[in-house]
Amino acid sequence: HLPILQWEDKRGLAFTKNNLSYSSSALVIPVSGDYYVYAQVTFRGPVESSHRPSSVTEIITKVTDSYPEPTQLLTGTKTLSENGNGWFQPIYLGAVVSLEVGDKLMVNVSDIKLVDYTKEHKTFFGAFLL
Amino acid sequence: HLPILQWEDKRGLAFTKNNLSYSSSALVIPVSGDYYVYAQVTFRGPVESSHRPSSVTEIITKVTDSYPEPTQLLTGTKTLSENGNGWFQPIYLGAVVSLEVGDKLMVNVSDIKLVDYTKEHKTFFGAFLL
Amino acid sequence: HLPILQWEDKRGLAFTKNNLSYSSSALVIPVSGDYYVYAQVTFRGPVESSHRPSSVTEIITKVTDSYPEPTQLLTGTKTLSENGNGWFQPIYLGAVVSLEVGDKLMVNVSDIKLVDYTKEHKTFFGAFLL
Amino acid sequence: RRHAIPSRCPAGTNWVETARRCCLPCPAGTFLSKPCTVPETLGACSPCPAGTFSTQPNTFSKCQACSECDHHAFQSVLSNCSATSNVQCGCEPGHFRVCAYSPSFTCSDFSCQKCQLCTGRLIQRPCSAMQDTLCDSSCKPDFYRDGDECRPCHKSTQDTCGKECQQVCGSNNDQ
Amino acid sequence: RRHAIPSRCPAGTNWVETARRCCLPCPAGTFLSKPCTVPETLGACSPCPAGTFSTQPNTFSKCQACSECDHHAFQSVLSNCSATSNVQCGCEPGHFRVCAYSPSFTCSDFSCQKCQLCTGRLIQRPCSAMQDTLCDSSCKPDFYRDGDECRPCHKSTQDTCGKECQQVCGSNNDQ
Repeated sequence: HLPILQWEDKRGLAFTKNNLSYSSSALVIPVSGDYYVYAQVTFRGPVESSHRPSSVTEIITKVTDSYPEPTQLLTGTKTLSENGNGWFQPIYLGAVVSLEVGDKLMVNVSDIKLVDYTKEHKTFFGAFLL
Repeated sequence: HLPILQWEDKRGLAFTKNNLSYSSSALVIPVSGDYYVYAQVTFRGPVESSHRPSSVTEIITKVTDSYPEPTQLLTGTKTLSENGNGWFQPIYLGAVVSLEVGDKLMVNVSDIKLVDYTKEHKTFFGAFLL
Repeated sequence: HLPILQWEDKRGLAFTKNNLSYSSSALVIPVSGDYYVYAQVTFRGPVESSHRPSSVTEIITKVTDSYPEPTQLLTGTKTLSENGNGWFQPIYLGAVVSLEVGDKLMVNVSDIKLVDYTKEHKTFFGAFLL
Repeated sequence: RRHAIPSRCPAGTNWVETARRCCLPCPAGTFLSKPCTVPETLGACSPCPAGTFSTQPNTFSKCQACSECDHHAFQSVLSNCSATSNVQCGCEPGHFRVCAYSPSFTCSDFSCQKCQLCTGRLIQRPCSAMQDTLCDSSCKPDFYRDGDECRPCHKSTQDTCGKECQQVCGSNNDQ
Repeated sequence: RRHAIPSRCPAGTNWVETARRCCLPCPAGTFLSKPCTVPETLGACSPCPAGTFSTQPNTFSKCQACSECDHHAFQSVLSNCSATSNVQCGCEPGHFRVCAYSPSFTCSDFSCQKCQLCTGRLIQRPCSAMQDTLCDSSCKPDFYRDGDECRPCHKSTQDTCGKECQQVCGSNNDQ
């Protein structure tokens, strides 16, 4: 599967509460219900080693006890038309999904080296119960 | 008016509840109040017959008994700078709007042939009462 | 600091309620808690006087009594690959942030002349308490 | 309100929140329409409705929605969606697959691009599902090089026939 | 529930909502871990944990998270994050800063671009942190102009040495 992003869950603007916990790259759902799930990833390039990417993709996936394979919940994918010199590009995703207690939410990206991880206000991930 | 998208409201990740119903391409508001309304459309091209589009547009509109004309609530519009070969591009929109019982919400697009309708996690539409 | 946008808070689709008020370009938080804060700015160009911009940026910032400097909460920044002729481009941002009573939320942009302020459904800003 | 995280179910069973007990999974092609009433037994499994599928044993409350092939973008159906498998898409004849992600990942997301025509050249390797045609670098007999194009001799006229063209086509005119 | 907007605190003190009173701010490098119990006094100030900072006196309930330098995109650390200051990033040798916003704003957001090499030209102004190398418009001695490149004479052969080349390198060959 595509690489999974890891997240800071305590320092600065990050926080978890109401038993929504973060462990090994995933938000863990404490109570079944409908959640608004969202994430933004800022991609930027070019970076030394990576080949010239033609597109960037961000996918919010769900891993659940009830099914052995991850399910893609939300996908944002965009071709790059920048020519060579520096480029950067955010992709925001958000929607309501029905989740069960114990479900895990993760963010996958097409190429982890293209993710701008330097500032907490550029790349972020969260969910709240309706 | 611009073409209106049709939506799946039962199968897979799709669902409706709390009397928010879907009928003939529209979400129907069951109770007056403030709703967070959102939609993402993934556009992609080129497609055989369509001319070379210079831009893509997604509009969430409201049809209400109190006014004969649809009202544009949210608009996302972007020029295309991709040169000829395959391109794809999501547009996400979301905001709080005040709605009346019976109001209908729809999603219009600039060119329906450019919409990637193939995967439920790439193009989606929803609303929830605050 | 980057220029701050001013907003309409009464006419058309705009409204404020539950004591969330708007004054001198800022939303003022009436009660401490977690808010989903969002904003979309549609940028467009070229405009006469401005130099050829290579990118556009939108930042939601917070000014708080507890700290003399604004804090960047959410940032959307994108390079422009359009070549010269007319271009337009929305940036949407949204996330949950913990706010204190009296905190002020504002939207900064890289170049105010590039903002399409002509239609309320193209450029908007809001927040709601969870 | 501390919530008891469901203790691990014995191997081969899944925790079903609505019934708050572990049930045996339903077979692929079905979903759990009614949870088991006795722990670690099978609940009621109903077949996936048309347009949905499940490829694995599961305790899903509903099956997954079938994807669709992108007919507007030259995709074709290799196999239809069934209760146990999603639709499989390929490219229409004369097109090849360009994977969205680097080759190391499955090519489930792809676009179909037109195979290039080797006008005036020999075909080294024909277009295939996953690869574009590979054209020979040199021109076919009776074709002369013009930039990176190969043009037929018979279409060349006196004044358009430059150095390259004379070299290739010239001798033909004399015969 | 109408909420009284906190009346302005006396100068030099901040309104602390949790204690509903005005407290003295904690010094930079710390945050307010426990509000003051008596109005306009100092509460408990704790040092910013590793990976966080505060540059100003404040009544923050937690410090700000340190940013990171973008090593993948040729940034280097000028000074590490400390309790009182965020990390300061610069560009690796051989790269210069391109500010994200027009120069009138601080260049906190920037990318690092490779300095251009003045192959075959004299350097008018070397590459610096904030500016690309400025190359001389004319070619160095023993280099001849070829389009907007400068090529070394010694590498030119009889048939590649066009007019420009002969003018510059020609005389050398005779000596």
